[in-house]
Amino acid sequence: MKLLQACGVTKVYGGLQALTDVDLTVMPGESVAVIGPNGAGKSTFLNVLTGLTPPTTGRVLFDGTDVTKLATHKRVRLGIGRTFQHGRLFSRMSVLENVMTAAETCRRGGDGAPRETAMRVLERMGLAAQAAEAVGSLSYGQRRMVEMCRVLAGKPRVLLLDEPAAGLNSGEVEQLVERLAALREEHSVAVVLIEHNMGMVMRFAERILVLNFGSTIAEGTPEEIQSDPAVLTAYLGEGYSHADL
Amino acid sequence: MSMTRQAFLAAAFGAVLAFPVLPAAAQSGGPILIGATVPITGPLSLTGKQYYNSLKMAEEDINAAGGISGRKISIAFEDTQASNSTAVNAFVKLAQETKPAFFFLSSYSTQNLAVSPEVAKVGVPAVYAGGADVVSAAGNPWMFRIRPADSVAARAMVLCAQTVLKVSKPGIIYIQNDFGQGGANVAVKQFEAAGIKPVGVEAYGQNDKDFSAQMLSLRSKGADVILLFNYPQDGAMLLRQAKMLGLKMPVITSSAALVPAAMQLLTPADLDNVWGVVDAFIDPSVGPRMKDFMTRYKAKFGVDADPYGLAYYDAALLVAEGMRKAGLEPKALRDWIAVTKDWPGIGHTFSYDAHGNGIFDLAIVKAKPGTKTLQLVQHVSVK
Amino acid sequence: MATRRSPLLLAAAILAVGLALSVVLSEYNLRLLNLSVITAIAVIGFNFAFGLAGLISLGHAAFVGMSAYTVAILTTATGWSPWAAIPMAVAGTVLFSALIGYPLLRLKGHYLALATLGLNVSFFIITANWLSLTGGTNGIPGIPQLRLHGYFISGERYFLRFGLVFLAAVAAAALAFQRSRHGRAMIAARDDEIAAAMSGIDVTRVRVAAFALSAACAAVAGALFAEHVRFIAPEDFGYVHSITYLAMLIVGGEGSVVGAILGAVLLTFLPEWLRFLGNAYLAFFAAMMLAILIFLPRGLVSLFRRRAPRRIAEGRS
Amino acid sequence: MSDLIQLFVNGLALGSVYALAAIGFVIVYSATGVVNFASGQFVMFGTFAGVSMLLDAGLPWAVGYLAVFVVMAVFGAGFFACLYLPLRKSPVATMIIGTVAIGILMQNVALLAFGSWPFRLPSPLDGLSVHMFGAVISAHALMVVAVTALLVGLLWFLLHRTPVGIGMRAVAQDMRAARLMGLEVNRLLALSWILAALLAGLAGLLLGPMWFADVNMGDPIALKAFAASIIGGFGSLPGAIAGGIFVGLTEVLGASYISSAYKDLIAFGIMILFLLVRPQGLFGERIQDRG
Repeated sequence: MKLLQACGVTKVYGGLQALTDVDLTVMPGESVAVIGPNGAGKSTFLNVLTGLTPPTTGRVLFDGTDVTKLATHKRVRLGIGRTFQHGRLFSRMSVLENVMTAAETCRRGGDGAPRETAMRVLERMGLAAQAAEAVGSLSYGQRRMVEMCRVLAGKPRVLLLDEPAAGLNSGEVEQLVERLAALREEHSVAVVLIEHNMGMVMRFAERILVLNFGSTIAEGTPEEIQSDPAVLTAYLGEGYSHADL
Repeated sequence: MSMTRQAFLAAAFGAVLAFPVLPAAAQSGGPILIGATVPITGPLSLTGKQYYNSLKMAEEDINAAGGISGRKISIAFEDTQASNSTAVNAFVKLAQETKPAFFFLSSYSTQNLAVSPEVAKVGVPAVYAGGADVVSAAGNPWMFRIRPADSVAARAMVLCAQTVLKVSKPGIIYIQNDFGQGGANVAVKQFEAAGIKPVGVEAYGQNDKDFSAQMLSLRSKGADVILLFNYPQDGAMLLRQAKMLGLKMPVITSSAALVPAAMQLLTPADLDNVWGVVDAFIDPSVGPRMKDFMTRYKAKFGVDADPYGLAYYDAALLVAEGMRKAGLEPKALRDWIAVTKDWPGIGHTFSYDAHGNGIFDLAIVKAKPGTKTLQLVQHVSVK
Repeated sequence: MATRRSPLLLAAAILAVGLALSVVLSEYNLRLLNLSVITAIAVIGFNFAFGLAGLISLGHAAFVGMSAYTVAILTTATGWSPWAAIPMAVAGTVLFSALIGYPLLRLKGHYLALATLGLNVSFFIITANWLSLTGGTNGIPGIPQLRLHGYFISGERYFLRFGLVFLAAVAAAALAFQRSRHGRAMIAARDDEIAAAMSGIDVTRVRVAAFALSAACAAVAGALFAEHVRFIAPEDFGYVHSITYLAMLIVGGEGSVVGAILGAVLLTFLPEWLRFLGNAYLAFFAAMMLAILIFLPRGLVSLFRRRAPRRIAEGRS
Repeated sequence: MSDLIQLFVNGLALGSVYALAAIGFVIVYSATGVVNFASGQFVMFGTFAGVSMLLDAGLPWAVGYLAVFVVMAVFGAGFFACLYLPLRKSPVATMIIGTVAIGILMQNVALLAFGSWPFRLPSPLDGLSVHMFGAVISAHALMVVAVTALLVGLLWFLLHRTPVGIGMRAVAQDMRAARLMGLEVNRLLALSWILAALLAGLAGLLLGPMWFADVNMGDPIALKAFAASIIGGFGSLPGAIAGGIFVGLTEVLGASYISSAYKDLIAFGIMILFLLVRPQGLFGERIQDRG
């Protein structure tokens, strides 16, 4: 049963080919990393998956239904969650209120009150103590964690993460990986990850998709990707060795 | 934010509000207080300044002549801006804090209309100079008009077209405000009553600067006269553009285009073939009182007086006489004004009817060829 | 649980302070207070659009006017009771705002500001020229008074007590709304449109809802205005009034119901207090407004906030 | 037919004045991101600077015009220092209200200084007019059209071919990057305000003789300038010109062929339509490109 599927996604901006015929299939509970040099089209790809950017051609399917024309907020309510590269928070709200927004819009039968849902997520991610604080007073790492909490409060079935480790110290990255692993295990949430931190990618991802200039140049397990010569030259350039990955 | 703070805040603000409650001025002893609401700021202040000046002058003149039975008068002014709401604020402030024995309201009909219920509530007589017929039609017994009503002026303009110029295909251009709309309506009805159908009626906005569309449209429809309902500045610009466009037919303009503020913007050529139907003919030839008023006004304020200034000066003298004869009691003063007949003002003879209209005559004027000096063609009385 | 009770406490505070003032103030100050109360209702409404959802609408006065004209026309031309005309006016205005909201609210920042400004100018032109319906620039005089239990609500004092009930109700409802999920959705849509969508919020719907709610309050204010002055003219609802509402909200403190009320009261009273300055009073008024913008960028409410104001991150549009 | 030509000529002259006002507005907007609601008052100040120098002080043309530009430059610099600098980090709406407040202040200061009396600013071309194709236009109005056309060229040259202009455009596009490149951002921003004030001064000098000058003339001009800059394309100089002329022609032709009472409704209706259907206007950049 495929959870999220992109079929032949192409995006053209003016004359610029941002994405060319990209395919991706994500199974429930799976973890996939999308890597590629800056400007490879990774974020654009997430934008297409979430409906922020309509694809020029191609389709996006979620849980078997075509969501290509569906508005972002409706996809979110179906279970597509996403974080942003630098984190996007509602600056005039407290931590708890930020997390509550998603809990409120994505309530399904059997859920508790949004406030309780939000508090549970915050506790789980270790931010319960900051619940009443204004988001402006948080550290960068905490802010990104609040964003993650907000996404989780929406009970996503697939989690699209745009460079979640950027700006985090190694301890924080470690924590993040553990928490994501736990999420996958307990709720079989699938994760699609854009990341430059190769250590994290290799440890966390079951499958890797490599984009360059908007096209897929390789797809496979971390081991396959690490030994793929096309990836090494295109992505890392000549002269890099395995050790850099 | 916690609640106690909100409550505190509200209370503090309330205290601030309560602060400007001033003890009302007493009306016994001291000078007799009179209130005047005048547009001193904003776009209406051009005309407002005229009667602000002339009321000041009347105050001095009345006091110099011994005041009212030995008591001096003092006029308190408040600004109405170009806003109905502010006009009411100004009126209520005066009514509550100054408690005047009499009011001068502004010369703008919508302000007069807005203030009218308040005047009735306070029960103190007042004069106003807004022209719209609806003001007097409301039947407020405390309000008296000191200028010809707009319908009277419009009928005079129609009479000028019919009897003086003997034309049969009039076109009308009016300013889009209470004065212009009302005047144009009356003029159309008046022409139709005489079996004449205006060839066209065109509007323009208060801030418009180009009138070629309106004028050329009337010319192409064959208008043999154009009636203009205007304010001062746009009136001057209309007259200039008519000459620029080479319009040959005569133009009959309402009072405002020939007030001094507008006249100084014009050349003698602009006034060629232009007939004015003005509230009052202001010229030394009218008589010594007019000459005296004109000279002193010019000397005092550096500008020439216009019919608005004159109307308020006359009204001030009328009221002073009323106060001398009938006293300060509002009802008595009101009744005295209401039955005034043939009171000789400088610009007009005041005779009030049941609706508080007192002026029914205007003057048709025309510039002496090659100059900007206006000459009387004839008086028109519309009753 | 102070949060739950505070709307009621705010309503109680408004009623208590207002009623106390209605006893002690002079007729002139009562009139100004009445204007403030009516304006405050409009500005609280504007706070939905601007303070919560970030929509810079410069057409708010047109909604006030639309409702005032509906009340005036229904009561004078067709002889409706004001009690029947007022709900009709509010409903009509809300419907209209929602209809134009859908196409209009795709615009943002100053584009929306200028589009709504154009709307307000258009409203003025129509009311000033549609003589048969609106009476043109002469306006509509003689709007009948409201009657309650056979008594007319006449005089500033009684009208104030009547208006205060509306203000208290609107303020309490606004505060409760602001703290509800719907209020949060509006704030979210303003703070970060994309993140809001990514939190499952239907940004377009939330914007239109904010716009319609703002129009609803404007309509209540417009109906009260018509019943208070009992004479309306196009000039009462020109675009300058829309700018004034925005100024009131910013001076009071955007995003705050109390700020909306403070701003409305201050900017109504301030020019009147300055009248003693004679011809220069409007210049002083403008200078004081500038000083508030520069030295109190979060508005008057920030004077009373203990906690450091939350940072408002808002770019140049 | 000659009526149509006449209407066209008048619409063009009217539109040129709107265009002049719109250019000042657009310069400020594209350089500083400020939607200047006092832009009409800027033009009013320009006209009254002309009234003081030419009518009150009786200076000869060249000296008088020069003096007006000096006054306006000082005014622009003062505006930058006293209003823009303290408020530059404020949200859009606060900035809008700030410019509204300064507009009220300017209007009332002018009222105190000059009173409500209208003035007619003289022009070196007074009394001359040109006849062509059965239409007539005053020589002054013709000059306004010519100056407007010339100005586009000059401004284009200034902004694209001179270091100062290129710097101003860099600041407009990305203030932080411009600062990193070592540009003196504040100086360039100040120059933008000065340039806008100078343009308003020129507009004021040019429209003074055509229209009469009074202290309340500002707001109606600003309204038309807004409509012009939106129709032309927000932030675009050629757009401001095209938009201004479009609004001028719409006003005159609309009054002639549709309805003189509702002619402004046509202009503002078109403005709203443009915002909805083509928000980038005739010449503007796509709005997504500008935050």
